[in-house]
Amino acid sequence: MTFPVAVLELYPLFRWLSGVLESFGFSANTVLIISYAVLGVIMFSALSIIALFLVWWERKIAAHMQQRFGPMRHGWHGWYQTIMDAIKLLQKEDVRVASRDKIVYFWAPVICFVAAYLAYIVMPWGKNLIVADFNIGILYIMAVTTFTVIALLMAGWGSNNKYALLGGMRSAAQVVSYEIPMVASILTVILFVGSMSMVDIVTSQSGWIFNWFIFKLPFGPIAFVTYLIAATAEANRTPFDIPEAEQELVAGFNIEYSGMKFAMFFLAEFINMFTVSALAATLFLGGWNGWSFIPSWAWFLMKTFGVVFLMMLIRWTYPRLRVDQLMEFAWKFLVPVTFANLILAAVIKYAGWHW
Amino acid sequence: MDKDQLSAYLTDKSEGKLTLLEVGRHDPIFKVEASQLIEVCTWLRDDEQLKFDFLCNLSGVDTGEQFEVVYQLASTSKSLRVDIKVILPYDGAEIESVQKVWAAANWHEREMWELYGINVKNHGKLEFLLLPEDWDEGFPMRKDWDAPDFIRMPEF
Amino acid sequence: MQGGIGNMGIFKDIKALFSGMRITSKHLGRHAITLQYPEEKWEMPERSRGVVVLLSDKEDGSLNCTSCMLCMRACPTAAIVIDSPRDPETKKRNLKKFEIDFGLCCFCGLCEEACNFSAIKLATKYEFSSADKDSFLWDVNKLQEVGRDVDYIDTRKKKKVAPKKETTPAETKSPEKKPVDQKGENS
Amino acid sequence: MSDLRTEEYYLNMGPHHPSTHGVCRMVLKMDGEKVKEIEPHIGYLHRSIEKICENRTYAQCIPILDRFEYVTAMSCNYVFALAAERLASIEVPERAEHIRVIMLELNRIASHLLFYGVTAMDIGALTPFLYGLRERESILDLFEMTCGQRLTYNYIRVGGVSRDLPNGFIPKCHEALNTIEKKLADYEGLLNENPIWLVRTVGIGVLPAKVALDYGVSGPCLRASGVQYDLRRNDPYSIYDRFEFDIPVRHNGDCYDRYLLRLDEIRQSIHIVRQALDALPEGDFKAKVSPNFKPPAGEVYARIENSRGELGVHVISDGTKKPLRVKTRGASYNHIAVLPAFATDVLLADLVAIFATMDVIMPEVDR
Repeated sequence: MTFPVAVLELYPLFRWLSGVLESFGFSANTVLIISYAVLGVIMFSALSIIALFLVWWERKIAAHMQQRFGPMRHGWHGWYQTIMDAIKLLQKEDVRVASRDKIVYFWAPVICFVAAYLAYIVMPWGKNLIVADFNIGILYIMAVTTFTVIALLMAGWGSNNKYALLGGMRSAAQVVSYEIPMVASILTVILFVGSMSMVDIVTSQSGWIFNWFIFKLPFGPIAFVTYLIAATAEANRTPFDIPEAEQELVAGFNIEYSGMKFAMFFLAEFINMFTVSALAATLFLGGWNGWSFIPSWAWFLMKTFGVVFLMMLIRWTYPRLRVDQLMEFAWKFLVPVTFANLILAAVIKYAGWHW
Repeated sequence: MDKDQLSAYLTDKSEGKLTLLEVGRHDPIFKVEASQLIEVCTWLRDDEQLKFDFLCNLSGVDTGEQFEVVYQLASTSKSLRVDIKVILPYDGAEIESVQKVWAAANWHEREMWELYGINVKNHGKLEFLLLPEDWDEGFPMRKDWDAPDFIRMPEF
Repeated sequence: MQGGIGNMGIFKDIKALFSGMRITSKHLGRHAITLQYPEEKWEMPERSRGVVVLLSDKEDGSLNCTSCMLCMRACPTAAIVIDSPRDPETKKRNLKKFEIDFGLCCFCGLCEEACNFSAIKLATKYEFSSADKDSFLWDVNKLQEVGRDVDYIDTRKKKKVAPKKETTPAETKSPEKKPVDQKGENS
Repeated sequence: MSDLRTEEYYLNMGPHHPSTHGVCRMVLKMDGEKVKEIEPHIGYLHRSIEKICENRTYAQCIPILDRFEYVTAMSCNYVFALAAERLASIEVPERAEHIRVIMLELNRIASHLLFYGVTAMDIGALTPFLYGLRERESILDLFEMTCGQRLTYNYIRVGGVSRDLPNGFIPKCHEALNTIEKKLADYEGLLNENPIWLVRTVGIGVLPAKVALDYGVSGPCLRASGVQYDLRRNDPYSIYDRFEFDIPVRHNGDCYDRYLLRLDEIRQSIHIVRQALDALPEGDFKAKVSPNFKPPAGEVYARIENSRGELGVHVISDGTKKPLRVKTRGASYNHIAVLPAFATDVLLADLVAIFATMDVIMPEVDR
């Protein structure tokens, strides 16, 4: 697959960068590669910062819901607490199980981490702010985010620990089940847009607020809610956090990981949460569309953080489902509902009863 | 039934198997022979007037001269309480398990076995409960056990 | 649970889910009830049983302790060790050693109740944790030092009218003579 | 495909597991996620309290027994004092009895609030834990104000209580009770109707009344199975017969009933404390008892209803100042022993819920 070069030029930064590089006599291909590398670094740092921010934010929200302070020591309301935590985790001794499966154990966090970042290649951060606009963008996201489950399964298997194995198996079962309602919810959107490109999806929701997909009655809200439920499950968060259910499996798949490897799982989890929230914002809440006095990327971030906030609120309010109930809920409730919704949407689309 | 009536009833109906030791500060205390224990316990549990269906507690006691095993029974439907005491000699102390009568006795008997060295017949699973599995320093609750300092108080 | 979620009234469920969210989000804006510990501190109630200290006389600053050893006998964990041989001439006890091992102390307050001379008290101080086990063994100087600024009600005052005559402490006396209770009794 | 097979395996739950409430170890025979057999292993927290008490005077036993069941240490204080008072036939002043009832019931509320939080946390809801603890703190503040400690009180003594109520206790107590009563609506709003909570607890871990009685399960767990048996009514101690209160009973015996029953009990306890505060007479708070008192030889088994169930202590005196034998009986002991009898064929997550709603506290088991 070749990357569409055209999208890259939208950054003034990259225009300037390629200008500078070309003046040094680099060939066009080298300039392109260097530009992508720089872009990769920028994305990586931005996402890492977002993940660290989310950790801090989650702790603060949880604390305030529980009438505590949360982190308060480092900076204003402990804003760089998680940075210090990350540094601490990086420095920590990497305790490994002697009886682990060496290769699987080592690669699990790496795959988890990388898979979490991969989705951002096609994520439209703002108007003309996208790394690469694939014409199968959403399909690509669904594909790469599912890598996570392989990583979790690997972690569960490689740790040679029964709790970890249970966590890995749970996670596999859960993600595979919830993939179906998630895709079915997304399909209702794709059905209307007629394209799987993320940019197309966003631009089709431009204009006034009722063009947002969530307001496409009657199926829009249903699709949004089912998507949100499935996404919460995909991101392994309460009430669907059974793979790492602390009170049952201690820490589930990452029970034997420490130090940097644990940090990778941990950050990947938060990036996954951000991914599903960003998808929700893109698909249902109009992506970067909004009044033009606020930059488009700010709209995107605001909507995404709004969804993240909702997920945090859910996490800190509800108990956890049991593993069989989780499956039951997916197969007996979510799948029928999303498919019925999909059919409804198709009928409406076919009949043309929509605006 | 108050405790005097209960004492009278038990002395009456037990056909001599239960001997009143004392009416007690709060509840009557009866003595029973170790050989008749199961019989008496089953009767206590099943008698329509008594219905001692609840084994509160089972303590082993080392008085210094003999072992005693005390069964504290309660009746949830009749609100009764009675203590049944079995006196065992110091050597070769052995008692029948009352698990068949009250399943609650299981752990209490195990505990008594490991802490006092009173053997429990027909228990089925006499394993260390509170003590570590490799314990071999005798029976800690016996009076002649050499206790560590934190248990013994220095005499002033 | 067969059927589980599908069987129950879905609207009732949604309502319940939202009411849960309402309660938690209601708390979101409220003030924290916790304290930032080393900076802010909880005001300890007057009766709070913290570290054990020896009290000094309010006027001359000497130890109130008469080394009667009542506290040592009352202590359930033998944390208090007193060595006070009798002077063969005056028949009075001289305090040679008074040690409290805070590794053993269970802060039960029995020593304070046993004392008839307002000499030992569980002060409201509490920040004496240490990583060094040896530092838990406090001798008489440290106990007195920490106890210097501890406020207490001197129940010996009546006896002070006839000074010097005070012979060996009356050990038979029960500690329920309310040395402690006078503080905040009349509720 | 002939060599494909499934096999049962052993899972070692504990001693350091987040939801075993301390250091209980359970060896589970699992078939996938399903628990086939449970074998509890206890003793990790064994501190030989009984042996220590045999070497202490009666007054010194009380702070030791504080550690027996530290969540409701007041009731541990009380049950030993009760046994010693019955041994020596000591009359306890009226005021002391009232103070004792206030403290016992406040301690019951505190324990149930902890139960609420911990159970919610074991089932995955993290916020109720902090809410439960928040109100528990207000009760612990009252205790600290009265006796100086928040957990190990050493307050109720042989013959009375160690100190009178402090100034301002009564208004503060009323205030705390009012807050708790108000916050109970929040607690119930968070969980009672929540569909996730319902599917996790309703019908899970049904403990039949017959099994419960056979294994000596007592307290809220027994009452949730439909047996109306509360020692405050059936074997009255202190002055409970003067107060008006209900014994809540539920009939399903599942996790949900055990949970609801404790919330009901909080209400009843609030009611009792209010009555006791109103009826609080003036007078002595302690009978004259020497710290080295020697009860006459004899034995007594005192039992009271604490928040977990029947808390009993069997004290034998040989006429000296130290007891010959102190045997403590905690409700949690039987609550763990009964697990293999009814908590099999459940999922691992259910076992956690069952363990939480049995409200087991390990120091009481290991002693």
